Amino acid sequence: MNSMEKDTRLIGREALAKLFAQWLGEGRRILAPRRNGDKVDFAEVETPGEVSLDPVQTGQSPKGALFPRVEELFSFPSRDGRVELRERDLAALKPTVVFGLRPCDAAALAALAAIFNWDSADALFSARLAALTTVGVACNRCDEYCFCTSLGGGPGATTGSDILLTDMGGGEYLAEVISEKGRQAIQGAGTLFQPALGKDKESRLARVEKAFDLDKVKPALEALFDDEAFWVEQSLRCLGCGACAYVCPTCACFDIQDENGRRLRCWDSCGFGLFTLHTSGHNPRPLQSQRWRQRLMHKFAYMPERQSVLGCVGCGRCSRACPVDMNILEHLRAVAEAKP
Amino acid sequence: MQALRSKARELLATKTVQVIIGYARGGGGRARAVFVREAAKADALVFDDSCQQNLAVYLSKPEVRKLGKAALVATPAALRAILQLAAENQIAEGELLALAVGADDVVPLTTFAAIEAHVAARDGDWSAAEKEELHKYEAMGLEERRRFWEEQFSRCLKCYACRAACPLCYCTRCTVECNQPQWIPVPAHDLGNLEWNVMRAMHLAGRCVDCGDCGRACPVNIPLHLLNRRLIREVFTVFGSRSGRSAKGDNALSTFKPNDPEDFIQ
Amino acid sequence: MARIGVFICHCGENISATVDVVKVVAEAARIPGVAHSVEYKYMCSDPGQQLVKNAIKEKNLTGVVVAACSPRMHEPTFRRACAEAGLNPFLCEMANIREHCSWVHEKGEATTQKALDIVRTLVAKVKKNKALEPIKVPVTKTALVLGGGIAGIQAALDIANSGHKVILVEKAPSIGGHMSQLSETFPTLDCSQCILTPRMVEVAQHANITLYSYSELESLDGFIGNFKARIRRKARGLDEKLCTGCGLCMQKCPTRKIPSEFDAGLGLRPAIYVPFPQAVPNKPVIDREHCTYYRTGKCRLCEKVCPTQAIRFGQEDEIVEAEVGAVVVATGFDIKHGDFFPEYGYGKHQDVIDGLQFERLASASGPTLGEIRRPSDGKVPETVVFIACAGSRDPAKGIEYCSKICCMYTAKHAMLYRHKVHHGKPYVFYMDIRAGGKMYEEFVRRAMEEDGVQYVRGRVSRVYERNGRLVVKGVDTLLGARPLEIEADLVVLATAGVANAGAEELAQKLHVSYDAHKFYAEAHPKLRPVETNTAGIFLAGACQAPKDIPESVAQASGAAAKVGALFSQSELVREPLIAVVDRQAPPVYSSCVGCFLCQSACPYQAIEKEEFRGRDGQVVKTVAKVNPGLCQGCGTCVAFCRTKSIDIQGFSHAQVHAEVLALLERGERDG
Amino acid sequence: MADFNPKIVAFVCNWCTYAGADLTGTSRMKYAPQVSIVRFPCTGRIDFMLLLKAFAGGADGIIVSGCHPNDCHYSSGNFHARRRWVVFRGLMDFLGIDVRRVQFSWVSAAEGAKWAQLVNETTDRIRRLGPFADYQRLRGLGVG
Repeated sequence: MNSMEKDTRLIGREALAKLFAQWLGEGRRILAPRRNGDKVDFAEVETPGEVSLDPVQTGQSPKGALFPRVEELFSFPSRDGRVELRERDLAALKPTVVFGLRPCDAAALAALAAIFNWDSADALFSARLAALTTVGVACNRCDEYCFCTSLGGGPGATTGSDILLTDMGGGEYLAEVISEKGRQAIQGAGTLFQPALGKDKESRLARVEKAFDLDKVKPALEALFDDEAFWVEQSLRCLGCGACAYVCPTCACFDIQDENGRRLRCWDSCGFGLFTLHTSGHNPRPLQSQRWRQRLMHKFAYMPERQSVLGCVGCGRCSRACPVDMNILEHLRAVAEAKP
Repeated sequence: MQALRSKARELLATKTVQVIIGYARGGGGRARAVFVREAAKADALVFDDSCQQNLAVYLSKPEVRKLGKAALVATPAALRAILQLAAENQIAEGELLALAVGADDVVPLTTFAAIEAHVAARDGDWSAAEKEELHKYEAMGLEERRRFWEEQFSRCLKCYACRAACPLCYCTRCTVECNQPQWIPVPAHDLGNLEWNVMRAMHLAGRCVDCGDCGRACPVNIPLHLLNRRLIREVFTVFGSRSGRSAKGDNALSTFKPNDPEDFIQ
Repeated sequence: MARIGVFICHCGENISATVDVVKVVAEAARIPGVAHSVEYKYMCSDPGQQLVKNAIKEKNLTGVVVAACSPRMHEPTFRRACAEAGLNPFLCEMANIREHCSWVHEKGEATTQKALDIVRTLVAKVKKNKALEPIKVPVTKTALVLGGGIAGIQAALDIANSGHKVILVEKAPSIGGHMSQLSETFPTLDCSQCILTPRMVEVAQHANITLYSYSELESLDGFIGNFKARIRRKARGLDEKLCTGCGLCMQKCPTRKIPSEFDAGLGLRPAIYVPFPQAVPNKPVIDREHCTYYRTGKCRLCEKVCPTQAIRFGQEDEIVEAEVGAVVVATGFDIKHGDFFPEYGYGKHQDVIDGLQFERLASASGPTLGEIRRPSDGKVPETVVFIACAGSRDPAKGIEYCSKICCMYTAKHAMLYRHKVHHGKPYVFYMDIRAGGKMYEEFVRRAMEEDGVQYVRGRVSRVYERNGRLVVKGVDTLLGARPLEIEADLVVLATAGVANAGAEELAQKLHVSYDAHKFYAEAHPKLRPVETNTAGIFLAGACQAPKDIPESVAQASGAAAKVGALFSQSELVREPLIAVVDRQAPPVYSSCVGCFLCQSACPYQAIEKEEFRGRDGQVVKTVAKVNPGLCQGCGTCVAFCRTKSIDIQGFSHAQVHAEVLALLERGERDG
Repeated sequence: MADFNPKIVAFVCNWCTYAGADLTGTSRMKYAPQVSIVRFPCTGRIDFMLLLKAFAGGADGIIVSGCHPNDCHYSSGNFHARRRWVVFRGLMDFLGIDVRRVQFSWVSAAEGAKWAQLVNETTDRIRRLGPFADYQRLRGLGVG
C-alpha cells in the first residue's frame, strides 16, 4: 500500500444504499453478510437492507470470494478421442465488492495470497483478488472466541480493507478509505459522504483482551513437536471433521478433481485422515492427534517461517463451528504455557 | 451430578475402569466431552440438558481406545449406539461400562444385556415435537420438498462433521473416499452434496440410533437428522425393526422376510 | 493403454436387417481404446472365431467385445476362442445387440444408435476387466443321501454301485418310505413290498453304503465337493450291535395300543417296535413318548426279556460328522391330512379315509390282512366312493397344482376293491383323468371297462352321515350337471400330495431354494431338473414335486449320474466370478471394518472372519473373508458393503460403474 | 413432450430379467428403443449408488428388475434388494424426487412379453414426466 494521507469521511445509511446501487451499476456484484434462517453468511445482496451486521461474525468466512468451495481451473472436453484444452476466461470474472467483512477477515486475505502466490502466482486466485474490493466494518462487539489482538490485529484494524467502516451509531458510519481500490470504489460518489470532522472510531470499538503471548507460541510448538502425549491430550475430543478448516478465512488446502472434462479445485482439510494417505497405503499422519498438531504447526510455525505471515487471524470461527467445542484459543494458551 | 462424580471417583479409584468418558462444562454454556483418568479430577464431570453429544462416538477413536477400559456417561441414544456398535462387532462385552445418569442417581450398566434391559424399559416413541418436525416436511408438496433440500444441500461444505459426529460412522474408509471408481464427487458442488447425503442416509438406514448429532454437528445447520428419522420410521413401520436395541440384532437391510411388502414392484 | 477389439456380427440378417452394422463398426472404431473394429456375417462360425483369434494375436488386443447375440448364448464360445488365442477368457465380453436390440426394435437410426450404445458400454466394461483364473477345489468322493424312500434307495444304490461311498440318512426307524406302505403298484399291480424289499436289503448289505436310520441331518456346512454334514442319530434305546431283531421285546411290551404310523393309524403297535416286519434295519426303537418306563419310571420289561441285553434306556442322541462331496435330497412328500376337508367329513367320520389308509386296508400285511373292511365297524363296504383331486387343483385351498399320482392310484384302488369285493360298487368322482404314462391310460380304461368302476365327472360338494351311511353329494357334469347323491359305506379321498412338514427347515439347512408350496426348486425346470441352485446338492423324488415311483426312480438315477460325474473329477474347476474382500499391507490389512453385516446378507454363509495378529500375537484386526468354495457370486454383499471393501469379479465396482457412465455418454456429447 | 425421447437405464439380474429380455428378442416382440440394459448377477448386487450415477449421467428413468420372490438364482438376493428399494424410495420421496422415475419389477426368464410391456409402460411414463431436468441441472451447480 502506498503511503497516503488518512482519508476519513462519514456516510449515512441512505447514502450507503446509493453507493450499493452505484456498484451494481458498475457491474460489480456485492457479497455481504445476509441472514438465512439462524445463520448469517456472505451472499449476494443488492441493498444495505439485506445486510445483517448483528452477529459478531458470519458462520463462514468470505474466503469463498477468492477461493470458492469448488472452482473450475480449466476444461478439456474430448470428442472422438481428441482432447481440447480450454483455459478459464479470467477477464470474465465479475468485479466483486465484499462488504461487511470484519478486520480479521480482511487481514486473512494476506495469508491466503501468501499461500496461493507463494512460489508461483496462482492466475485464477490473483485475477479474483484483482477484481475484489473489500469494504470492511469494524467490530463494535466481540465474544469469548475472538482473539485478534493476541495475533497483532484489532477490532478496528485496517489491514486488508480497501475501505473500513465503523458504525458510529445513529445510522452513521465512519469511512476510512485505505487503498487505491477503495478510492476507485467511491469515485464519483463524493457527494454521498460528509466530512468526519474529528470523529474518532476508537470509542466505538470492541475490547478484545490479549489472551496469550504470541512470541512464545512458535518456539513452544517447535519444542512440543515430538511430545505425543501432549498432542493426544490436546486433541482427545477432536473428531477430525473439516468444519474448522472450512469456516476458516485462511485455510487454503485444496484438492484437485477431474470431472466430466473439467479440472476442479475444491476445499480440503488437513484434519481428514485421507489428506496425507499415500497410494502405497502408508499414512504419515494416521492419528487425529497428529493432524491436530499439523493444524497448529502450519498456522503458527510453518507459515510464519515460509510465508512470513500467520495462518490465523483470531476470528474464532473454528471454535464457534466446532461440534465438540474445540476452542483454538485454549489450545494456543496451552501451547504457550506448556513446559515440554 | 454428585452421584455421577462419586461413582466416577469410585470406578477410577478401584481401577475398575481407566477412563470416564463424560461431559464437562465448555464454552458459552455448552457441554463438552471430557476424559477423566484420575479420581481427583472427577469433579469436572457435569450432567444436564446441555449434555447431548453422543459420546459413544469416541469408542471408535484409536487414541481414546488406548486409554483403556472406559466408563461412558451415556444418554439414551448413547446406550443405543453402544448396542448397535456391539451388534456390528465394533466393541466387545466387557470393554466398557455405561453410566446411565438419572434424575439423582447413576446406574452402572456393565453388560450388554443390562444395557438392552435398560433401553427396553425406557424405550418410547418420538415426542410430539419430533413427530411434528418430520411431519412438517412430509406435508410439503414434492416440489416444495425438492427445493427445500436443494437449498439445504447447496450449503453443504462436505466438511463431514456429520460423519465425524456419528457414532455409527466408524468406517475407516468411507464410500466417499473410494476413488476407483469415484463413487461420489469429492467437490462440494450441488450434485456431490446430494449424492453424499443420500449415501450417508442410506448407509445409516437400519443402523441409525437417532441421536441427532449429525444435524447438531452441521456447521451450516442442515437438518440431516431428518433424513435418518424418515428412514428410521420406514424401517420400523415396514420391517418392524429398530436399531440400537440389541447387541446381537440383525440389520434390517441385510436380513429379509419372504413376505416383505412389495406393492411398489410391478 | 487398452487395445480393445470390437467384433460385430451380422448374424446372417438377424442383426443387419435392423442395425446399420457398417456404421456401428465405424463408430466403434472411434471409441477411445478401441484398436480394432470389424464386422462379419456369422461371428460364431469357425471363420468368424478365427477372425477374433487372429486379431488378438496380430493386433495384440488386451480385450475383446463381441457384439452379437446374448451372452447366455455364445459367451462360452467366444471366451474359449480368446483363450485359444492366448487372451485370458475373462477379458472377453459380449454386447447383446440381437436379443436386446435388433430383434426388438424396428429398423432405423434409433436402433443403430442403441446398438452402438451397447457396444460402447461393453467396451467401457471390458477395459476394466481383469484376467481371472478358474478356482480349483478338491472333491470328497462320498455322497450323502437324505431320505430312504425309493428315490433315496435308488440314488444310494446307483452311486454305491459306481464305486463311491454313500451315507444314507433316514429319519424313520426303517428305510422304505411311502412305497413300503403301498399294497400294489400301478399299472402292473405287482406287490409293492415284493419289489421294494430286495432293494432295501441290498442297501443294508452294500459295502459302500453306511445307513443311518432313525437319524436326521443336523447341519450342513461347506460347499460342493467339500461339505461337512452333522447327522443326529436319534437314540433308539438299544445297542444295535447286540440286537438280533428277534422281536421278543415287542411281543412282551405291555403298551400295545399305539396307532401305527406305518398303517396310517389304522393298526396298532407296541412302544418298542419296528414299523413293519421287513424293516431295514430290523432293529426296534423305543417310542419314548409312549413307553411305560419313560413315562412312569417303572417297567423295563423289554430289558428283562432281551436275550442279548441290548436295551439301553439311558442312551442319548449321538452326533456323527461326515465329510461328503455331494448331497442327494430325497426326502419325499406327505399327503394332506386332518381338518383340511371339513366338507368331506374327514377326521369326523371314521369311514372317510385317505389314499394311504386305503393302501394299508388293501395290503396283505395291513391291519385287515388285505381284506377291505371299513375302520368304523370292520364291515366289508358294499359301496365305496373315491374322490379324486381332494385338495389338489383347488386354488381356494391354496393348492393350484395337480398332485399327479392320484388319478392312477384311485383307479388302482377302485380296481383292487373290485378284485377283493366282487359285488362291491366303486364310484370315482374326478375332474379330469390324467393318465399320461406307459400303460397308464390302458390301466384306467381297464378299471372302467373290465372292473366296472363307475366314473363320475364332477366334484363332490359334501359328504355327511345319514342313518349310519355316508351320503356323498356331488354333481355329474357329463349328464347336464345333474345333482347326484350316493350312499356309501366308505369314502376314500385322494388327498393332495404336499411337501413334508420339515421341508422348509431342511431347505434352510441346505441353503436350497423352494417354491411357494415348499417343494424344493430345481436349478432349471427343464434343463437342470435334478440339480438345485446350490452346487453339489441334487434332488430326487417327490421332495421336488409329487411323482410316482418310476419317475422318482428315474430322477434318483439321474441325480446319481450327476454325483458320479462330479466324483469322476479329482478337483473341480469353477468360474472365478466370486466376491473378494480387499487386502492391503499392514497396518491397514483391509479397508473392511469388520461390521460383518454382510454375513447375514450372504445366502451361502460364504463370509468368514479373518484375524490379523501383530508381532506380539495379539489380534489387531478382524475382517471379512469370502470362502471361494462357498461363494456363488450373487454380489449381495458387494452392494451392502459401506466401505466398498468387497468386490465381485466379473461385475466389479469399476466395471459396472464404467458401464453406467458409458451408457449415458451419448447424452453428454449431444448435450 | 410427445417428441421427447427419454433415456432409460435398466439394471437387471442375469438369471431372470436378462433372460426374460432375451426371450422378448427370440419372440421378436417389439418395444421402445430408449432403454439400455446393464447386466448384474443378481438384483442383490445392484448398489443404490448406481441409480444415482445413472441419474447424474443423464438418465430420465430407471428400471430395476430381477427374479420373482422365491425364484432368485441365489435364493435371496432379490429379497435383500427389495428391502433396499423400500428404503431408497422412502428417502427419494422425502428429498422431493419423484419415485415414479424408478420402476422396480420382477420379470422372470419366461416373461418376455412382460419385459416388453414394462419397457413400453415405463417409457410412456417417463415421457409424460419429461426430462429429469431438476436432477441433471445439479451437475452444473455450485462450481465457482
